[in-house]
Amino acid sequence: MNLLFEGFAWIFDPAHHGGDEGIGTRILQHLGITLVVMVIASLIAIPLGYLIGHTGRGRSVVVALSGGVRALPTLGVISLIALSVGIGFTAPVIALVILAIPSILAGAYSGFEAVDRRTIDAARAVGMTEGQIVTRVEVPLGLPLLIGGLRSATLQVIATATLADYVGAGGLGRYIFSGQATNDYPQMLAGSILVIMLALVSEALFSLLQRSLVPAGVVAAEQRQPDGETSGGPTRKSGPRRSLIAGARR
Amino acid sequence: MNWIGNNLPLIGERTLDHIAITAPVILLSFLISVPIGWVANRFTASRGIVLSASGVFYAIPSLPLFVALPVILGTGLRSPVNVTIGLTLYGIALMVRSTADGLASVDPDVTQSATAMGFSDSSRFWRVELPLAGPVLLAGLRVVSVSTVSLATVVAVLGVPTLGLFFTDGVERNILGEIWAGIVMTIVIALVFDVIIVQLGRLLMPWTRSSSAAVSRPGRRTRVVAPV
Amino acid sequence: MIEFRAVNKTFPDGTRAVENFSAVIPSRTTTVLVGSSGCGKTTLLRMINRMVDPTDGAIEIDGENIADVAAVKLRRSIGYVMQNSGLLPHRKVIDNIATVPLLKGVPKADAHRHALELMETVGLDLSLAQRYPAQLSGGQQQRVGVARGLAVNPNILLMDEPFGAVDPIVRADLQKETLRLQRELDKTVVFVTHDIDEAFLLGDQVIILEKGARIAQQGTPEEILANPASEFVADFIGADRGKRRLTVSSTAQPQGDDVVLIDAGGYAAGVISAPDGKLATGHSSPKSRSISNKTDQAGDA
Amino acid sequence: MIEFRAVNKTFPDGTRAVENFSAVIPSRTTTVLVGSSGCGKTTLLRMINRMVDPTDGAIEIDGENIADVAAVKLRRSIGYVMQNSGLLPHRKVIDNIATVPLLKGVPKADAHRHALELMETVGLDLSLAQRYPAQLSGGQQQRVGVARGLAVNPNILLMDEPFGAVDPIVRADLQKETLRLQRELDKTVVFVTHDIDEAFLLGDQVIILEKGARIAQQGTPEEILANPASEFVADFIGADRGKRRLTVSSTAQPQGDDVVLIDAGGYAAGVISAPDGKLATGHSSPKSRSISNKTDQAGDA
Amino acid sequence: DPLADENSSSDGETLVVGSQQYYSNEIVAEIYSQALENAGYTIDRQFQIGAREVYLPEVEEGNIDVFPEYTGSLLQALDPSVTSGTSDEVYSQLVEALPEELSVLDPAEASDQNSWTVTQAFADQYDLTDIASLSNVTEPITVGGNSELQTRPYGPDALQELYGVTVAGFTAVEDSGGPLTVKALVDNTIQLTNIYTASPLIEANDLIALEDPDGLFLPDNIVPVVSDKVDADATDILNEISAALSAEDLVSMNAESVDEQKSSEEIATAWLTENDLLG
Ligand SMILES: Nc1ncnc2c1ncn2[C@@H]1O[C@H](COP(=O)(O)OP(=O)(O)OP(=O)(O)O)[C@@H](O)[C@H]1O
Ligand SMILES: Nc1ncnc2c1ncn2[C@@H]1O[C@H](COP(=O)(O)OP(=O)(O)OP(=O)(O)O)[C@@H](O)[C@H]1O
Ligand SMILES: [Mg+2]
Ligand SMILES: [Mg+2]
Repeated sequence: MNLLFEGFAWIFDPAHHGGDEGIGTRILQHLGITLVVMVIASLIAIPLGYLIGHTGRGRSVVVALSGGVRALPTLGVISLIALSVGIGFTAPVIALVILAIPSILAGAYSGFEAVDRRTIDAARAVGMTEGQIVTRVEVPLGLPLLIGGLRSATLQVIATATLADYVGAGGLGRYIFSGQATNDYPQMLAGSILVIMLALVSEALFSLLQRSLVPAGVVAAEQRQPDGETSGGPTRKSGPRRSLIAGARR
Repeated sequence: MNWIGNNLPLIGERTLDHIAITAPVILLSFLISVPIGWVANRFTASRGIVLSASGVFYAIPSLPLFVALPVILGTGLRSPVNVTIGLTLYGIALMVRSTADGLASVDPDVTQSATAMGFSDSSRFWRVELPLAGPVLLAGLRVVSVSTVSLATVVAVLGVPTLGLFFTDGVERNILGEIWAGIVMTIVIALVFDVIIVQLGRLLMPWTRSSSAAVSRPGRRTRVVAPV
Repeated sequence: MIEFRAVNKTFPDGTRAVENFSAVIPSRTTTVLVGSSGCGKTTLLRMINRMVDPTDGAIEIDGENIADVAAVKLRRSIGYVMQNSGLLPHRKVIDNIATVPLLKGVPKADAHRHALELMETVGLDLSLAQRYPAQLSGGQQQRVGVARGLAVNPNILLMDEPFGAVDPIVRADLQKETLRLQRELDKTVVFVTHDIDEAFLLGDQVIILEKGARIAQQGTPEEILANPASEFVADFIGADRGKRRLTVSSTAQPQGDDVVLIDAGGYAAGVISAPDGKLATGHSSPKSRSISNKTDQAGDA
Repeated sequence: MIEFRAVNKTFPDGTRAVENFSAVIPSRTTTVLVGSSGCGKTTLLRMINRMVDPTDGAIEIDGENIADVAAVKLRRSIGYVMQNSGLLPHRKVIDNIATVPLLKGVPKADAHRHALELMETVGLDLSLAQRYPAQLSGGQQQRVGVARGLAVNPNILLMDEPFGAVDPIVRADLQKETLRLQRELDKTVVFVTHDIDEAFLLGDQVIILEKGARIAQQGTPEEILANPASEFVADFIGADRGKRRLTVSSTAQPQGDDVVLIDAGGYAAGVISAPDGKLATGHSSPKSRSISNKTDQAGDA
Repeated sequence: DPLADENSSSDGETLVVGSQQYYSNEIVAEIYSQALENAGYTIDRQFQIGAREVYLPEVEEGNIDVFPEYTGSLLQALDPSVTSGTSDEVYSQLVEALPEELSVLDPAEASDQNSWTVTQAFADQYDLTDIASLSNVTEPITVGGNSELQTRPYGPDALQELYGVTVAGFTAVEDSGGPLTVKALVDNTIQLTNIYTASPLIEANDLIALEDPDGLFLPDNIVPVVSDKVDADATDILNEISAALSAEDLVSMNAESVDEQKSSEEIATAWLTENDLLG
C-alpha cells in the first residue's frame, strides 16, 4: 500500500508533468498508438467480420486463425518486426494490430450472427436487397457486440502498448521499463497506474458509446428481457416469457 | 534456422518448462473463477462490479504486476508462487466473465424443474447448473488457455525459464531462428492445450455432441454468440 | 390468381420438402394451407415471393412466371406476415410499417402518414407509433406485422402462422380482425397454419397437406367437413379435440330446450337448441364463404 | 386431498399473483386450472410443492400444513411436469427419469429398472433410454417428463401446461395417453392449461380463473358448459373458436342422415346424425367423469 | 557431463552457478561451471536469470553460489554514489561494498563495459575519436539506448554538461545495445548509443566505441561473485579462469555466439581446452 502511495506521489510530482518526457507527452503517445492501432485494426477486421457474419462462410477458418493469433507473444512479434523495419512506431503498431484484430473480428461477426435469423428473413421477405439487409438491419443490430469487441480490443491494446517503448515508440511503457531498470518502483507503479487509468477511461467512454449507439429498440428489448436473471431464487419470474416460447415452435 | 536444428533438446526443455508453468495456472484460474462467477451471477448487484473489475484488471501491465506482487506476497521475484499467482490473476480476470455468462445461460426452466424435483441448492448447482454452463465455460477456458500460454513468455524477463527466453536471447544474439522457435512453440502449445480442452469437453459433456444436430434444422443458422 | 404448376423443392441437404405440387389460388379470396409440422407449408408460401426458388416446376402470378421477375421487386409487391412478426427491433413501430415504402423512396412524411392510416386499419392505437416493437404485446406486434404487410398496398398477402405465438384469447381477437380485414380489403390472402380450426374459420378455400406438401384434400371448409376425402383428412380435422362426430349427451342438460352435444371422445362439444329432440333450424344461416361465390371476381390479383 | 385456505401471494415486486384463493382438490381426480396468461395458474401450482410460498393463508395436503414439511422432502414426494419438459439436457433419458430415486439414494440398478418400466407405462420405446433429451422429439420429451414425474410413485402429480409446446397432432396423442394414465394410475392430478378444450377433455373438475387467480367458475366440464356462471366464463369457454352454441347448417350437407352443425361464429363445428331433423340419441352415452363419482374415494392422496 | 565423471576427486557440495539473461554472461558462467565440474564439483546451472534486480537478492540470500559479475556495474548497484574510478579503485571499493556473506574473487582483464558508440561513417564525418570530440558534431544528436541510460551519471546530460555536446533528444530502445539499437544507429535513426564493449556487433557493423580517457564510465571487469560455500579449491579454479580471460577472448567468444550461433557449452569447452584449464 505504501508502494502504491509512492506511485501516486510520483504521478502528482509536478517535476514529472511537462516537457518531452512528461506524463502529458507519454499519455498522448500512448493514446496515439492506441488510436492508430484501433483504426487500422477496425478497417481490416470490421469489413472482414461483416463478410463472415453475413455470408456465414469462412467462420471456422477465421476462428482457428484468430485462436492462433491470440497465442502470438506480442513482445516476440514486435522484436521480429522491428529487426526488419527498424525502431519506431511501425513495429509496435503492426504487432498491436495483430493483437487487436481477433477481438474486433469476433465482435463483428458474432454481432451479425446474434441478429435473430427471423428478423433478417423478414427483412429479405419485405424486399430488402442484400446490401440493405447489411446496412439497415445487421449493422445496427450487431452494434452492441461489435462495440463489445472494440471495447475489449482497446483494453488489450492500451495494456500491451506499454511494449511500444521497447522499440523506441515511447508511451507509458517508458516509465515501466526505466523504472524496472533503475529499481525505481514508484516510477514503475506510476506507469502502471496511468495505464490502468487510461483503461478505466476507455471503459467509461465505451459504455457511453454503447449507450448512445445501441439502437433504442434493442435497449428496450433488453430491458424487457434482461439477460441475467434478476431474482435468481427458486421463484423466478417465468410466466410471460414461457408463453412466448410456447408459440415459437421449432 | 540452423540454430533450431542444433538446439532441439533446449527447445524441448523450454517447452516443458512452459507447460509446467501454464498448465497449473489454467486449472487454477478455472477453479477459482467458479465461485466468483457464481457470486457475480447470483447477486445482481455484484455482477456489474465483479465483471468490470475483472475487465480492468486485465489491463494491468503484466511486468509491473509481477514485480509488485512479491512485495505484497513476500515471495521472491523468481518464485513459482509469484509467477503462478500473477498469471492466475489474469486467467481469473478472463474466466470470471465466462463463468457468470455460463451460469446465466442455463435454461431457467431446467433449474426450475431441478428445484421442483427436490434438488437441494448445492446439489442443483453442482449437478445441474455447473455442468450445463459447461459449453460456455469451455469457450472461456479456451481463451484463458491461449492467453496464459502467450502471457507466460513475459515471465522470462523475471528469470523464470519459459519459451520467452528465446525472444530475449534471440534478439540479443540476433538469431531469428531462435525467435521463431519461441513463437512457433508457443502457438503449438496453445493449439495442443486447445485440442486437449476441447476433447476433454467432449468427453465430459457427451450431451453436447449430438444435440445440436438433432435439434437445429439443417441449413438454418442458430443463434450463436461467440465469446468476445 | 396464383398458380403452382408441378412444383418441386429439394433442399441442398436432400430434404424433399415439396413434391409435385399443383394448385390454383384464386384472387381476392383467402386460401389456407394447413398441415402438421414439417409438411412443407412454409416452403410453399415462400416460393410465392421467391424466398425459396423451386427446384422444378413453375409458379405464375396472373399468368406471369415469377422466375422472370427480380426477387427484390417481387417481394416489395407482396405483403408477408410471419409468426413472430419479424419486426425490426431497432426501428419504431411507424418506421417498421413504412419499411418498404421508405425503401422504395416514398418521402418520409407520406410514408408515415400512410403508416398511421394502416395502424388504424389494423386496429392499433396511434399512440403506439413511436414505440419500439419490444415495447408492444405479442398481439400488438402481430398487428404491426400485418400493417407492414399491407403498406405497399399489395394484391397478395402471405401470412405464415401469424397467430401461432399469441395467447388463445388474443388469437381469437386477431382472427376476428383478420376476417374483418378480408372483407374490407379484398386481397388474395395465402394463409399458413397448422390449426385446423383456424383454417376452417379463415379459409374460403382450405388445402390440407400431407408430408412433402402433397394435397390430401382441397375445398371449402364445408365440403371438407362433410366429405373428408380420406382417413387422414378425417383424422386431421378432428385431431385437436377428438372426432367431430357429435351426439347428444344423456346426462348433462342445460336449462330450457338446449341439449349438450358430445363428440366421439365422449366430451362436451357445444350446445344446440332442440325442443323435443327436434333440431331447431331456425337461424341456421351459415356464412357464405365458399370460394365458388368469389372465383368469378378472380383474375386480377 | 389438497386444500387451499385463503391463500394470497404477492411477489416482492408488488405483483399480486394470487388473491384470497380457497379451493379443495379431491384426491384421485384430475383438477384442471384454466385461465389466460398471467392469471396465476403456475403460481398456484407451485405453491403445492413449495416452489412458491404463500404470502398469506395455508395449503394442506391430507390435513397437514405443507409449510411444516421441508421443501426438498415435499418436492421429492410430488411429481412435477412442465411445459417444455424441463429435462436435464446433460443426462440420458433413463437417468432423467430416475433423477429423484437416485437423489434419494435408490441403488442405480433398481432405479434404472424402474425407469424402464415407467418408459413402458408412458408409451416410450425402450430403445430411447440411452439417448439425450435433445435427441428426442417434443412429444417424446414430454413423455419422459411424465415418466420422471411418476418415478417416485407420487400420490400427487402437478402438470403445468405439459403439452403447450407440442404439435396439435402430437398433443392430441398425449392427451389421449394422459386420459389412459389417469384411469390406470389413479393419482391426484393438478393440471394447468390455458386451452379450455384441453381442460374440458382432461378435467374431472375444472377451475376457471380470472386475473389474480380469482375463481370465475368451478365444476365439472358439463356443469360449466351447461351453465356458465358469468359472461366472462361464457366468453372464455367459447374463446378459441367462436361461441359454442351450435345450429344446423342449411347449405353444406354430408351424405346420409348427417347434418353439419355450425357455431355462433357461423363456422362448421361438427357433424351429427339427425334423420328427418330428429336427433339420433342412440349412442349418447357420455363418459362419466364427473367428480361426484369419485369424491368418495378421496382422502388418501 | 562426461567431464565430471573422469576425476571425481573432491565430491563436494552442489554449487549453484547463475547467469544474467545475457548470452555473454552465460558463456562465462558456463566456463565457470565446466571448470568446476571438471574438478569434481556438482553444478546446478541457473542461467538466464533476468536482470540484476532479479538475481542480486537471490545471490545475497545465498541461493546462488557463483555468479559472473561486472565490477563497475555491481558496485554501482550496491552503492549508487560511486561514479568514477580506475579498475583497481573500483575493485577495492567493490570488496568494501559487498555484504558479508559474499565475496569477489580476482577480476579478469576482460571487461564488458558501457561505451558511447557511433558509426564509422559518423565518426569519419566529424572526426570523432574520444567522447570529448563529440562536441565537434554540428548537427543535433539523438541518443538512443535503454531508457535508464537517460538518467545515468554518464548519460546525455553529462555529455552536455561535461563536453558541451548538443543532444537533440533521447530515443528508448530497450534491447540493451542489441541488434535493434544497432539497426537504429545504422539507419541513422539515432546517432549515438551505449553498446557494451565486448559486443561483437561493434566490429560486425563497423561501429566505433569512443575512447573514454576521463573515466566517464566505470570499468566493468568480469569478476566472480561467490558465496562462502565456494572452498579454496574452487576459488583457485575460478581465479585461474580470471587470469586467463582476456578482453579479446571475450569479444571473440561473443562473436561465436552471435555469428556462428554456437551454444555456450561449445564455446566454453573450446575456450577451456584452448587455455589448458580442463587439466
Ligand atoms: N433451408 C432448408 N434446408 C433444408 N431443409 C429445410 C429447409 N427449410 C425447410 N426444410 C425442411 O423442409 C421440410 C418442410 O419445411 P417447412 O418449413 O416448409 O415446413 P412447415 O410445414 O412450414 O412446418 P412448420 O409448421 O413447422 O413451420 C421440413 O422437413 C424442413 O425440415
Ligand atoms: N417471481 C415472480 N416475480 C414477480 N412476479 C411474478 C413472478 N412470477 C410470476 N409473477 C407474476 O404473477 C402473475 C401470475 O403469474 P403466473 O406465472 O402464475 O401466471 P400463469 O397463469 O401461469 O401464466 P402463463 O399462462 O403465462 O404461464 C403474472 O402477472 C406474473 O407476471
Ligand atoms: Mg412453417
Ligand atoms: Mg404459467
